[in-house]
Amino acid sequence: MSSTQTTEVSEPRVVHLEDLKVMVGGQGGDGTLTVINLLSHALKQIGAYTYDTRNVLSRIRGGHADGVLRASVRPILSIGDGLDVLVAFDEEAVEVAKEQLLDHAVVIYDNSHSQLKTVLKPTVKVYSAKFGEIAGLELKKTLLKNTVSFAVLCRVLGLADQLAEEAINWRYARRGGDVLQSNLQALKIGFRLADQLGVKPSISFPKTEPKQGLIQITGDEAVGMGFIAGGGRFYAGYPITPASEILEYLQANLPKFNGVALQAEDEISAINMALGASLAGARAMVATSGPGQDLMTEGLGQAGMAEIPLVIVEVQRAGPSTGMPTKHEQSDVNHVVFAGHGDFPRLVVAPADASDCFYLTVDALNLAEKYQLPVFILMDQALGQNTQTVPEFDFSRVNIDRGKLLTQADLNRISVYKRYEFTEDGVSPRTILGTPDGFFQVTGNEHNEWGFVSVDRINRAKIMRKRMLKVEAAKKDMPRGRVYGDQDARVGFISYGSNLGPILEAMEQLGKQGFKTKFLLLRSIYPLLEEVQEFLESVNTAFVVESNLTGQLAGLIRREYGYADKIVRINKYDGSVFRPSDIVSQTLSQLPRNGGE
Amino acid sequence: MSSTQTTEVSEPRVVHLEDLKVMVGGQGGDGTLTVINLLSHALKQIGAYTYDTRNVLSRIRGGHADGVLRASVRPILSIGDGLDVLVAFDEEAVEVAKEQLLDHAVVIYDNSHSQLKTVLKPTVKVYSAKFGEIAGLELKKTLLKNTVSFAVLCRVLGLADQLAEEAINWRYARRGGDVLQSNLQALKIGFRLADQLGVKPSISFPKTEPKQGLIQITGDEAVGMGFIAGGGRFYAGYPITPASEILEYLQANLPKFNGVALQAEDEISAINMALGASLAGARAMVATSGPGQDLMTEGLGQAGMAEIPLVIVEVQRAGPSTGMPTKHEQSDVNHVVFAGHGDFPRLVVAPADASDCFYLTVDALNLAEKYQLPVFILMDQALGQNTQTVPEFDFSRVNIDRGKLLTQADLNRISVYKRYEFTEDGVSPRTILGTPDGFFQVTGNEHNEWGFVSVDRINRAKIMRKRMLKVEAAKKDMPRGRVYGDQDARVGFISYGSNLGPILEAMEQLGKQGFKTKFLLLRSIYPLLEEVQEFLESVNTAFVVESNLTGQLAGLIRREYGYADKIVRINKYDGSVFRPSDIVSQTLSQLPRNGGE
Amino acid sequence: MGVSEVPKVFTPQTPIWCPGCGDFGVLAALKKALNDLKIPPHETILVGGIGCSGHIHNDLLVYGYHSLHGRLLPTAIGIKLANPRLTVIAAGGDGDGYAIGGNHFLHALRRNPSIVYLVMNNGTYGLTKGQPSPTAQIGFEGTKEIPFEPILTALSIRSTTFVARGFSGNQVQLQFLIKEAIQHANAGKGFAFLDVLSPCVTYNDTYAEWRKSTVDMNADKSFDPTNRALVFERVLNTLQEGKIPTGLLYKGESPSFESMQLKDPASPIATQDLTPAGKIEEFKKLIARYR
Amino acid sequence: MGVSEVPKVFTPQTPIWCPGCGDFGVLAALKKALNDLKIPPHETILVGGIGCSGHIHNDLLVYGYHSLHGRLLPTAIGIKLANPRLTVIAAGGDGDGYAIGGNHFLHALRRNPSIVYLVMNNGTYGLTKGQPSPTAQIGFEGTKEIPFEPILTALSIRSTTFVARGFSGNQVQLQFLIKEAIQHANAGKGFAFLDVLSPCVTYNDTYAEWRKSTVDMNADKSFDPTNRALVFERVLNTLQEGKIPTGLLYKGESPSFESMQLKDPASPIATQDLTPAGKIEEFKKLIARYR
Ligand SMILES: Cc1ncc(C[n+]2csc(CCOP(=O)(O)OP(=O)(O)O)c2C)c(N)n1
Ligand SMILES: Cc1ncc(C[n+]2csc(CCOP(=O)(O)OP(=O)(O)O)c2C)c(N)n1
Ligand code: SF4
Ligand code: SF4
Ligand SMILES: [Mg+2]
Ligand SMILES: [Mg+2]
Repeated sequence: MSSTQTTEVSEPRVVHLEDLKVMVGGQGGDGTLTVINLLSHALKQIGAYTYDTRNVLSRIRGGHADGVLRASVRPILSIGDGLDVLVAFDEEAVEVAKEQLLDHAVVIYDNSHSQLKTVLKPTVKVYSAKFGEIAGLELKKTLLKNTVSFAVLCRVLGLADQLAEEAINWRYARRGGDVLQSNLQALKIGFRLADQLGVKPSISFPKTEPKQGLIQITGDEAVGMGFIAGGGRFYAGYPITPASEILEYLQANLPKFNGVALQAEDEISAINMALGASLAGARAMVATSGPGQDLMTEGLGQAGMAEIPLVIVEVQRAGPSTGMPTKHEQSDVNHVVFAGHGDFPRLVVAPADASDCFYLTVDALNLAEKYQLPVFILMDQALGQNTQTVPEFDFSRVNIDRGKLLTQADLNRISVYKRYEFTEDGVSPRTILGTPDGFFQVTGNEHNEWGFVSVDRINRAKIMRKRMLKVEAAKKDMPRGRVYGDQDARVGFISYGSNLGPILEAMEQLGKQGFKTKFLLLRSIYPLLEEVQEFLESVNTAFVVESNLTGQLAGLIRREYGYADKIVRINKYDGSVFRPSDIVSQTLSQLPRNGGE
Repeated sequence: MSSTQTTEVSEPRVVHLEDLKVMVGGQGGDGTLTVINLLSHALKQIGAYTYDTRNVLSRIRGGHADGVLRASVRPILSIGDGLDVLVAFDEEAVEVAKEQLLDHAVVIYDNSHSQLKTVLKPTVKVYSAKFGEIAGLELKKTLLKNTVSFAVLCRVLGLADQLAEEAINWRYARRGGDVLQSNLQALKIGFRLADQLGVKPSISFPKTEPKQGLIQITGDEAVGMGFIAGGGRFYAGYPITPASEILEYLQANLPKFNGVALQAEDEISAINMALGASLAGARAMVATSGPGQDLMTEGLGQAGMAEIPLVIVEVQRAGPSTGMPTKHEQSDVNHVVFAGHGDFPRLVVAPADASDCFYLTVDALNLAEKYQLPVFILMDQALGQNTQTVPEFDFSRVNIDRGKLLTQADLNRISVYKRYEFTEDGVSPRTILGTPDGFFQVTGNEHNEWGFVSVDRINRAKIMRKRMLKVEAAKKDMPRGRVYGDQDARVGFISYGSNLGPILEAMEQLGKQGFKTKFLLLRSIYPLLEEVQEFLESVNTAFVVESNLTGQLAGLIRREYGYADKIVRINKYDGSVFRPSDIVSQTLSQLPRNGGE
Repeated sequence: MGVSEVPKVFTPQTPIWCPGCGDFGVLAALKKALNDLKIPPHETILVGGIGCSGHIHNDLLVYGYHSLHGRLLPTAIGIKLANPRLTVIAAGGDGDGYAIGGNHFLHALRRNPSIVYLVMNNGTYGLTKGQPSPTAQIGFEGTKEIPFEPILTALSIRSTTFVARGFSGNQVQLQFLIKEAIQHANAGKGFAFLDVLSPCVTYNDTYAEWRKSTVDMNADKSFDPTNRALVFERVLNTLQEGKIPTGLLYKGESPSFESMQLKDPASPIATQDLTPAGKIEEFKKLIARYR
Repeated sequence: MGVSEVPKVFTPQTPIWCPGCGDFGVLAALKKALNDLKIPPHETILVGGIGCSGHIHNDLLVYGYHSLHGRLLPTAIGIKLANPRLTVIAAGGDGDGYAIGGNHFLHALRRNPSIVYLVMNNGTYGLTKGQPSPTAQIGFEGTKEIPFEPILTALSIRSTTFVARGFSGNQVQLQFLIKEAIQHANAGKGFAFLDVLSPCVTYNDTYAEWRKSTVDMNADKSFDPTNRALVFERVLNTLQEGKIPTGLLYKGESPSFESMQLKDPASPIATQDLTPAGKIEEFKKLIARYR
């Protein structure tokens, strides 16, 4: 058939990889992410750990879009460097991927629109066919080219046809007969094309039994699940990339637990609804990204001043302003730590992988109620939207601590109940609406212990200190950071969030080049804990790695602990995640002459 | 007449003061601030420099309210310590003032409701009469008690009756006949009561010719005037204490200059209206306080990202949240410097007195257009609302620099016009709407030089740097700080805004006690300038003085320059301004053993 | 409350309002209505806005919350959804509700949550010293904008179920309206919107004017408060005659927000047992699709 | 534009919309209207919202501004006041305008600035992948809220002067309406509000449905677009019959915002000479009362 063609390459030998990187690229709406999703499922069945990222535009159809899937025999949290396979629905995708293609790479190219013109290394094998045109002709749906190409991809990787079929079933079974059937047919067409193209397995990944107790999940979904497990029952949001998935997850699942997830008219409404629900006694949360967070600033201060427990998820995207909605960045540290007029208490935790997303959400709910303040869960686009393989969450580890929440029985035992009573740790006993003897006045105006407006100077100074005391008190409960690498290395990294994976891999590469390093992964961003000082004391050079231009985390650390002479910044702010190689090269180029020793 | 009474004090001798402090206190609605205003005008006529503060509740009538007026033969910017005269409309006012009354103090007390019960030092002279009752009986308007008491006050201070009358005329002439007449009558009643009470001048202030070229004005009004002089023609606001006066000033005066000052439906609308007007070519400004600033956060980022010139006045009040709307604080430094997601350029200038308010507003307008970004004018309640005596503004010093604003003539000379062209200093040429060849696309999305949405990685990194470059470039134009005191002192103060006055007086007092000090008054808060480092280098101890709990400015300085070992914080956060004595005592108690040397 | 002599909880405050302020009448009528209807105080939450009016929650022995300026409705909705058993009353000013809070007003009308919304409408921003609000008459403090008429806008939302206007100078009518509103909301019928003309004697003393211009639409027996289009027309015409329509102006039916959103309104979210112990199996089902 | 071959300024972009998106029809009609009316491009500013629809400003050679989500109206009003000579067209989505931007919509209707407001109404949030907007029909993506009807709400504001609805599938009518809207605004008559049914073929393909359910109210000669109450009733009834009223639905008179706010609308703020030199005497008058 003239629509298929294969470039001749000398040896048809199979490359065995324990670490496989596949990109699928095309135009928005081509279904590139679907192919990633299907392959990811199939690879999990043969025992792989997977991780994927998306690179899409803020438009629904058209414009370059791609996804990268990495599979490994070890847990991974980065897309790594280089590409082994590329599925390209157009020339642009090949252009985008070109630089990353490894010598042994295989390219599967849809030439429905045009023959491939890009010149690739001669060692790269290319299979071309009119996937889209054929799907359009045979199935009346050009879009099924994604499933067609998936079939060819599976053959290139030597995956059993049955595994591919299973992936299709897994994904489309719920969608009903028609969709499932046409996708199964598309798969068959794909296999036929692969035969016609003479596709031989040229890249193979070790096949083992699927590992038990692992799940593939995004950070956003993990937060949603953590919220439900942690007793969260009221969620209000407003659609925004890359946090909408939390709204969607909770709209689908919270009702099962008799909870509610609302789409408000805007973010201001969302946060105030959540404040109301929290006041009534529900564990409440909102989630948003930068622009929505701006609008929530006033509500944040209200939670701080009125001492209303609230969890706020901030999934950072590339700012400022509308910025690049679908792109990765970590440039809202300053905002979550400092936004809002006046001094008020808040906490900021930062999960680094999907497990953290689950468990730290539970922690955040507890912290919010225990210390009666707003708690941020600071995430980033890559953490929120990328799918990764992590151990199944252990629900038996979930513990709910509502802090000083008085029931009527508790109230019977005391003679006076003041909502804002002065206490040693700054935390006053709280009641929920409807408690017969628990009447309160809660307000964002300055107030006395009863909650009545007060501008008395002595009261003011005292109650300001009371509120801030809670940040100190909370330190003991804040999630500790994790230290990786060589304990006695004198070169260190400090970072958080989705940088975990790239940094660990960079450290491995640096290690191979003879550089000993260690790494403090922060999980409490505000307040910073003593661990930061200890770590800084223990190194000569600390690279603070973050996806932003101005070094916001580095600035925060300098503000709290000084050490300006030791702190060196590694920043990326082009909208893409760190690759291990970015960190290696920036480390080497910025390392003091003596190698940091 | 039995309604008047005078406590007997031994000597009727006159105390001569070159520095006079008068408090007028009562319930909200008693017109205490009116008495302050009248006296302030009268004292100006005899050559005094005046300064006043208000202490009112966030309610319209009732609750304690007072004003303090200070008059001096020298320029002053603080209420100082102690009180020479108290006019009290109720017992509570006496209670509030009691501690501050100096030995020679005179109290004028309205006993319409009750006889004075508070026990005062025996040296304090008290004149009591039923000012309110009498005004009610004779003029059918109890509220005229304020003018009645003003007459007695003038007699106590030995001010000519004619001076008092002139003050009444000055204040009420515009208000029309009735109001003016009844106040003049009230004044007469007051003189009569003073006679009956046997009031003798017991405190005197040097009488000279009124000093020419001085005005009494608040910071808010000075900003309004600076805006008009600096070519500002579009203002949008929403009422909020203590910034409403700017809206009111501009609504009254901007139309005279063919400009417009709007009251929007909220602060979000206000800032977006201003962005629109600026885009069209008008010099535009908004003003607000903490809660409104929270809501303007997203608009702020838009100005930064889309590079739209905008001036934002932030008159800080006691936060967080609704807080204490009428009270003083300086706790929004973190917010103005760091709020908003993503990294974008902004500038923050901080005037310290009414002159600064005028001139720095002009500067801010120039900076905003020259660097095409949002510029904050950071004020505080005391600076915004207190009336002070400053030299008349020199309009001939006003210079308007619109930066790279291309006219059609300019456009005729170039072949391509790109709104976001890359340039050396990061500033791209700008056009205003309606220019025949000046078409642009302006957007808060990331964009290329044309202003079209772009997520190209190379462009992204480059244009992020371009925008931030402007902050560096602007340093040369930012208002410099001022250094006061002893050049070679090793103990220094760093502060800004209305703390200028109290610190200067504290330094004088410290000087008398043998402590040499100096003081860097910051007028650029962001970016901080090299002057900060130089100053820190030159001292052993730097007290950072600010009205907030957490030391926000101190934190900012540590973040930029380190010196954690030298920086000591002096904070006040009870809603009242610093008095010189607060600073003296905190300095002495925190000064290292060796006196900071 | 407990039996102790010394109160166990806060003692309501004396209002901060100027003598003669219309809000005193609103407070009085509200107290009367709550008493007459025997609403349990501890199951009542009064959400105040920011403004003179917004301080009302301090003056009653019920649960009180002082929300952000303009945000009382989302807060009240959050409360109602978390615990539909509560009597939820939002009360604030016209600046609060129709200026900065206008969007929440629109969407609350549309969603129809079963809460009472009392607006103390004085045509001005009292607490910030008398600027014109969206309902200010043209010319007041130099305003040049046509006043907003919340009644018409409420009628324009097809899911409104209770639209009324009272006058703080007419206690009998006001008490009746507040009672009706509370009963409407507490029966789960939806959003009870009650605009109350409440003069600001300090900055915009409209007592005399409003005494003259208010008309009780319910006095006319031909007035049918269930015909939306007709009510719209009558209200519009009355306004055009320079009169202000008051009374229970519209009553309709539409599902309440909480009945639509909650799986089991009878079992409040807020009082659920959250311990994970008994739910582990259910939780595990969440995991299944990620395996 | 200049005479050079290479364009001196930006070249309009190809729309980012999905093939078949209703917004193409809106863009086409807008282009036609601007051309037919010979509006000078450089005196025209198109303010886009945030959403698929909001990208429209990239696709024409006029001045373009991409505002914040929901904030296109305040921006457009700021522009108009600064320079009333400009043709100011705000164009965005229904999420942008009726959800997050609802308050600005209300107050723009009330203030009546002479700008055109085009809403590309598709009942969904296209750009964030298909969540229900306030105008979504019940059941769409699980929504349980009664849809917002902007036409009724616009009618409820007594100072509205131009209320219309088009359908991107009816080019003839849409071109007519856009032209009318631009002429209304450019004659300084006030706010020209035009809701355009513009299907989102990807998430909420309502083409077929809307082709059936739209009715051109102007086709009925008895329809009088100047009687507010009657229009309200007719629109309400039409909706209750399951039909969607389109056409020029209301036209009235009320002073425009810029005519009320500006001292001299003929001399735009934006193009004033700001040099202080000639104004020193006037400035000094400001000082007088502070002496
Ligand atoms: C975000 C924000 N902006 C402005 C204010 C200042 N503010 C306090 S009360 C008020 C208006 C009050 O008017 P209204 O709601 O009519 O209440 P009233 O005092 O008339 O009862 C304003 C603008 C604020 N508290 N928060
Ligand atoms: C403050 C803020 N919140 C949320 C978003 C995310 N967002 C972008 S477009 C959009 C909705 C778009 O819907 P609509 O206005 O109807 O436009 P359409 O795409 O349907 O044309 C949202 C919620 C944002 N940009 N800013
Ligand atoms: S200012 Fe007006 S609204 Fe406020 S309390 Fe006084 S009378 Fe009432
Ligand atoms: S997603 Fe919908 S609204 Fe957006 S471009 Fe596609 S069809 Fe149009
Ligand atoms: Mg009001
Ligand atoms: Mg839409």
